[in-house]
Amino acid sequence: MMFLQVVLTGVLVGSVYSLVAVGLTLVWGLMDIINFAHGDMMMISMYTVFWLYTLLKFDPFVSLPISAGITALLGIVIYKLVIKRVVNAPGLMALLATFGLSLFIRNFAQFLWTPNYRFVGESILSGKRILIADIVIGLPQLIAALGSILMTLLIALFIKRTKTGKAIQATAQSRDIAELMGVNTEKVYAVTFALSGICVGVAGTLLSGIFPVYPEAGAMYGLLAFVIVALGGFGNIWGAFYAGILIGLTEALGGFYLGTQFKYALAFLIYLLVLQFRPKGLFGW
Amino acid sequence: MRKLLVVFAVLLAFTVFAEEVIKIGAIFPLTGPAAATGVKIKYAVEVAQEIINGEHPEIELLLGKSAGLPNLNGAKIQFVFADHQANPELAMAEAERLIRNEGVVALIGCYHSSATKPASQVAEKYGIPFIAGSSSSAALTERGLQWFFRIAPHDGMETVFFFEYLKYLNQKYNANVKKVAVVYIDNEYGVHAAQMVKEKIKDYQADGFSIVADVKYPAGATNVDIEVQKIKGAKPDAIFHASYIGDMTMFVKKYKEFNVVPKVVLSYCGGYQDPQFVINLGKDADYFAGPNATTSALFKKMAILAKINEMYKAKSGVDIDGPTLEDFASAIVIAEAINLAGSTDPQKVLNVLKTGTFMAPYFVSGRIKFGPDGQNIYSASVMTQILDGIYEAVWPEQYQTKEPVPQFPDWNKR
Amino acid sequence: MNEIMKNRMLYLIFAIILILPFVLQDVNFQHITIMFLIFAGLGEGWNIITGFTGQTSFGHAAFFGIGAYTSTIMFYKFGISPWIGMILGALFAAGISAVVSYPCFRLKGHYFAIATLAVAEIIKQLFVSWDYVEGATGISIPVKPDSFWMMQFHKSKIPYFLIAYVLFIVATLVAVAVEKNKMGYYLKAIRESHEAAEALGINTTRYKLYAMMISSAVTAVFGTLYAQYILYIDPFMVFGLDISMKIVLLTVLGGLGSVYGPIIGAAILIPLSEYTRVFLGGTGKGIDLMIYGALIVIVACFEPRGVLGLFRRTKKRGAQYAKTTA
Amino acid sequence: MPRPLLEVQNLTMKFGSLVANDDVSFVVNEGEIVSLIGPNGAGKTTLFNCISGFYKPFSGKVIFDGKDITGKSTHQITSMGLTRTFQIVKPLKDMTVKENVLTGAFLHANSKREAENLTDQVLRMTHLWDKKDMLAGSLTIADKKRLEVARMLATKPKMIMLDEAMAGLNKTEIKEAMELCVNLNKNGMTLLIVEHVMEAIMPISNRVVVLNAGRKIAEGSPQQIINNEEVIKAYLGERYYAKSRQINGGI
Repeated sequence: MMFLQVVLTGVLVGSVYSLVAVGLTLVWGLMDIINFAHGDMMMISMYTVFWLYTLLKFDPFVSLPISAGITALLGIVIYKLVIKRVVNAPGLMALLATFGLSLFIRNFAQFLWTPNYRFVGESILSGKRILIADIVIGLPQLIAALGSILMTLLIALFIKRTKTGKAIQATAQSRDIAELMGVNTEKVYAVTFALSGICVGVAGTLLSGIFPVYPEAGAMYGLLAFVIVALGGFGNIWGAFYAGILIGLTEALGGFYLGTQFKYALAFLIYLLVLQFRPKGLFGW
Repeated sequence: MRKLLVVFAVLLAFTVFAEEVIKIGAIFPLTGPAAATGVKIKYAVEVAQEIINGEHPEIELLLGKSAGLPNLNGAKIQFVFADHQANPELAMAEAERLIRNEGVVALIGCYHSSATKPASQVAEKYGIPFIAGSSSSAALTERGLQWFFRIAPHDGMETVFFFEYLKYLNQKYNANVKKVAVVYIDNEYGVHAAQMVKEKIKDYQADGFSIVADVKYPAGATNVDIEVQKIKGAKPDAIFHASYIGDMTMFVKKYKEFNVVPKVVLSYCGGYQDPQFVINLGKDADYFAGPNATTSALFKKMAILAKINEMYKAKSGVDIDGPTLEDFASAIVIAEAINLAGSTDPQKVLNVLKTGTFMAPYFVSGRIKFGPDGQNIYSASVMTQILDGIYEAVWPEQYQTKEPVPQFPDWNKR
Repeated sequence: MNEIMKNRMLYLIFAIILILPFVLQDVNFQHITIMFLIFAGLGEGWNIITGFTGQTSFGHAAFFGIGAYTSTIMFYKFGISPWIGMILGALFAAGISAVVSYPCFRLKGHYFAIATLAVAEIIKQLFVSWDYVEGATGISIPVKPDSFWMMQFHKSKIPYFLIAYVLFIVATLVAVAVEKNKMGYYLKAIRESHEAAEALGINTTRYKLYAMMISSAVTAVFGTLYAQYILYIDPFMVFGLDISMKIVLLTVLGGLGSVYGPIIGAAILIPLSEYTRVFLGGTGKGIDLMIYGALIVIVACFEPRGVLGLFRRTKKRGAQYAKTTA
Repeated sequence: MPRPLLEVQNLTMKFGSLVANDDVSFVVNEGEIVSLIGPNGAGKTTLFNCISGFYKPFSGKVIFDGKDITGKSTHQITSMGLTRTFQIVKPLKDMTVKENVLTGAFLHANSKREAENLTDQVLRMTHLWDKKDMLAGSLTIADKKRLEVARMLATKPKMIMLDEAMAGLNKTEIKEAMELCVNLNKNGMTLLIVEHVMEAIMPISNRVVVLNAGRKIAEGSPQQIINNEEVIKAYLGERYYAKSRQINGGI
């Protein structure tokens, strides 16, 4: 029973990781840019939900389109102002830029909203849970997990089925060829950043009921997302999805049976082990 | 014309007092993961500065009545703030800079014990007093430093306080608390607290106490689901928590979700003491308990504390809490020591700190006196429990504002 | 001829740095100079594996920490001189780096970078949980009377400065020596194309391993100095991602793959972070880090080849100007 | 009796179920120029990769200079004196032309000075001397190909393998490349050339090996190959006749 509960927890936690990672893998796979500010975009989404809740009494689920919209916009702004200028820069310059950006966003949040830890107190879901025999499933977690899966599915469909999605795929394969075929790659990049923003926007909203809102809230999620994206294979949406679940499970099972202090170390270890057998990630070729 | 006179007077005042400003360094985590607490402490120290420098006869502190330090011709105190970002390297660098460049005559800080360690070593090197308000690691006062003092009870004292409280509950309310779980963050603060529990429990095994779970979680955790399931599996009567406000809040939410119902939850000086805990959790915060240097419930009983809190609340928007009050005390004590010494000569100030007893009417203990190791021998804490959203003082009995509730009710019966 | 000219430039930089703390006796300035030397030296070390060899490491804090802990444990537990600890720490770091990076070298590009990050985080967690090294509690290095042999100086910062200075020069010259010899060409060939390097008869795995070992040994040496200078270490401080990233940032900012890069980068980044904190950090509003972050973004956006790129461009422009006017 | 320098024996290479090379055998003798031709996808580059150690063949053997080099790593094979160029050039972009060649020269040089001397020699021989301080990334495609050869020569090989070294070059450039090959050969170098530009290599090759769909379908002198019906069907076609006549006539 306990085992099942632990596995379930791992899957629920992992599916939220997945969504954060899916947003990151889009950008990473397409532009070969490590976005250090990814977790911080999520933090902005959490604050959006928090303020809509505090000032206007919006339920987080009502705020979802707004917060996702704001992070999508933020993604575009980040692309237009910063990423565009460094996307062709040599070496690790793009990384430097996003790192600076992350530092800026975090401290800007502290400047505007103080460093206090805040919570979205009440939502229609808070405190609700499902009991199956001895197994507890928190409704906010369940919704967060389902929302993540749905969102991943939508993104995957978007990439596969729509014209813009195909343009994104083409650009990821080869920017030059895509341009020759008449793809406006700048637009594709901007759209990808917006998509990435929507992912973290939704993830932040879903998390705001169960995770404190504070300027550093995105830090650990951002770090884990790096590992998950690499574990799944850069640019691979479903790879990121399954890798997220795998990391969630590792964290839960490893944490439960070996000691909770090791849970992130174990996630990193899984990455190293898997990459010994699949040097380009679980789903990378 | 009158305006002009006022301006003139102010200018005059400035020129007169300009050279009589005594600088004291205050190093706290003003950015980074612990910035929330650091900024609150900064407000409290600013309140202390106002009380010392302004005329506040309503606050019956030694330095409240007069403007400035009376024994130094009304010299003003200025706290020079520095940020260590929870990084010991920066704490060390800032301590040295404050001493050498800003010319501070004493230091207070640093909240994080890991930052206090190197910073106080710098103070020791330069022969300048260092008073830690809220850093609670027992190791700090075990280093044999001459110039280091600490106001807060250290985690060893807190642990004893916990067991004594549990004994009290068992005796008076027949609470039958025996099995203890220790839940702590994997850093200096948490690990040290847990070590103290493992050490002190030896003295209390005769009373039937035992440790049934030892749950250490990584700093910056994204969730605490697994931790809570481990705790649930161990079925403890009491949980000792060493957690910061963010993690603590997540734990409470998960206790509710997984229906973990211990009898008592006691928290080391950290997240529980932050009033944000009640703001974030509302009713779910009820029945949690922990030692605290102050509580809003005590404001009714302690007029001075209420007045200090008024000033503090005007700045921060929340009531003053324990760690913050302890750092406030460090600011007041160092100013009083300088005043009593009648000079900023470090040796004289040190003598006052080593021998003197300081009135601290804002603490329930009422005074502060440092032992030979620099530790305040009067524990300033009371056991508090959140009842109806208010931190009530529940033990020792003489400070009681309400009786403790020795048994958590079921989560759905709140 | 060109090489001698270049080295002359380097010696000029060395000379300028040497006089700085004697001219400006301000203790905070001295501290900043020491931190500058430590981080410039770390950048030189990191540059060997990432700048020259093209294997991005986000985990150099691991070797920094190993250096810091080796000497500290030996001093704290057995009273052995940190100088000996420094050498042993460098050897340990080289050995451990060889063991952990050998399997990682199969990974390419970002997969390797994330692997180094993972290794560093795992090592950090091991130290946090390791009671013998005091775990999360950290170690306060006992204060001893001033002694060169025990690497402790309390009367003045100048001795620390001089040690940092010498180590920095050693690190820089190691980097120069690597760059100017066969090894440097081999490493750069590996960076440019793995396959072409193999086709040129270069044992890529072996040379990457050499580069990693030299790089981590240099890093560990500065770890020891850092520990002795701060007199306190804990795993979060020396194994943290912050340290790894700081090294990455300053080298990239200065100019990746050049001996001058880390020096320029550290000369900009270290004073910038220290002075913004000193002047604005006390406000508690995060303004200092906001400005710091924004400046990094601006440099990255407008000088994508690093500050060194700017120098090179102006030099070229100057040369062109000279040509057209001549 | 010429001494065989490179022997490929029954080499088979598979990627999953795809057979890229199927039981290929041939010999290159010391001092020869041998061409390896075949239509796109015939498995020429795969064969090159198997010989030069980038791939480990599925079965079969590669013998170089009397030693079995099957499954040895590329750098070992290069140090033994067998080296190659790449179809898609791989210049060390951020290094100068001189540094590119110098990197190769270190292989058998005992000192930096010795390596530098060798580099100068090679640069002059390949007509890259004037461009020695340019960044390799900024060269024209013809110069990049030349640089590939120069870098390789600096490793002092006994035998070199050129992978489509003339593709994408104009007529003059092709001519220069041909001359370089012939010159090298005159100085005792053995060459194995993969090439599409028939006009260029037919006149200079001693022998030609033809691959189609992974199998060797013919081997012989250029004249034999030109007249081999299977080869004509598989690959050359009518067009070649006309063209080769023209060129031969031209020379």
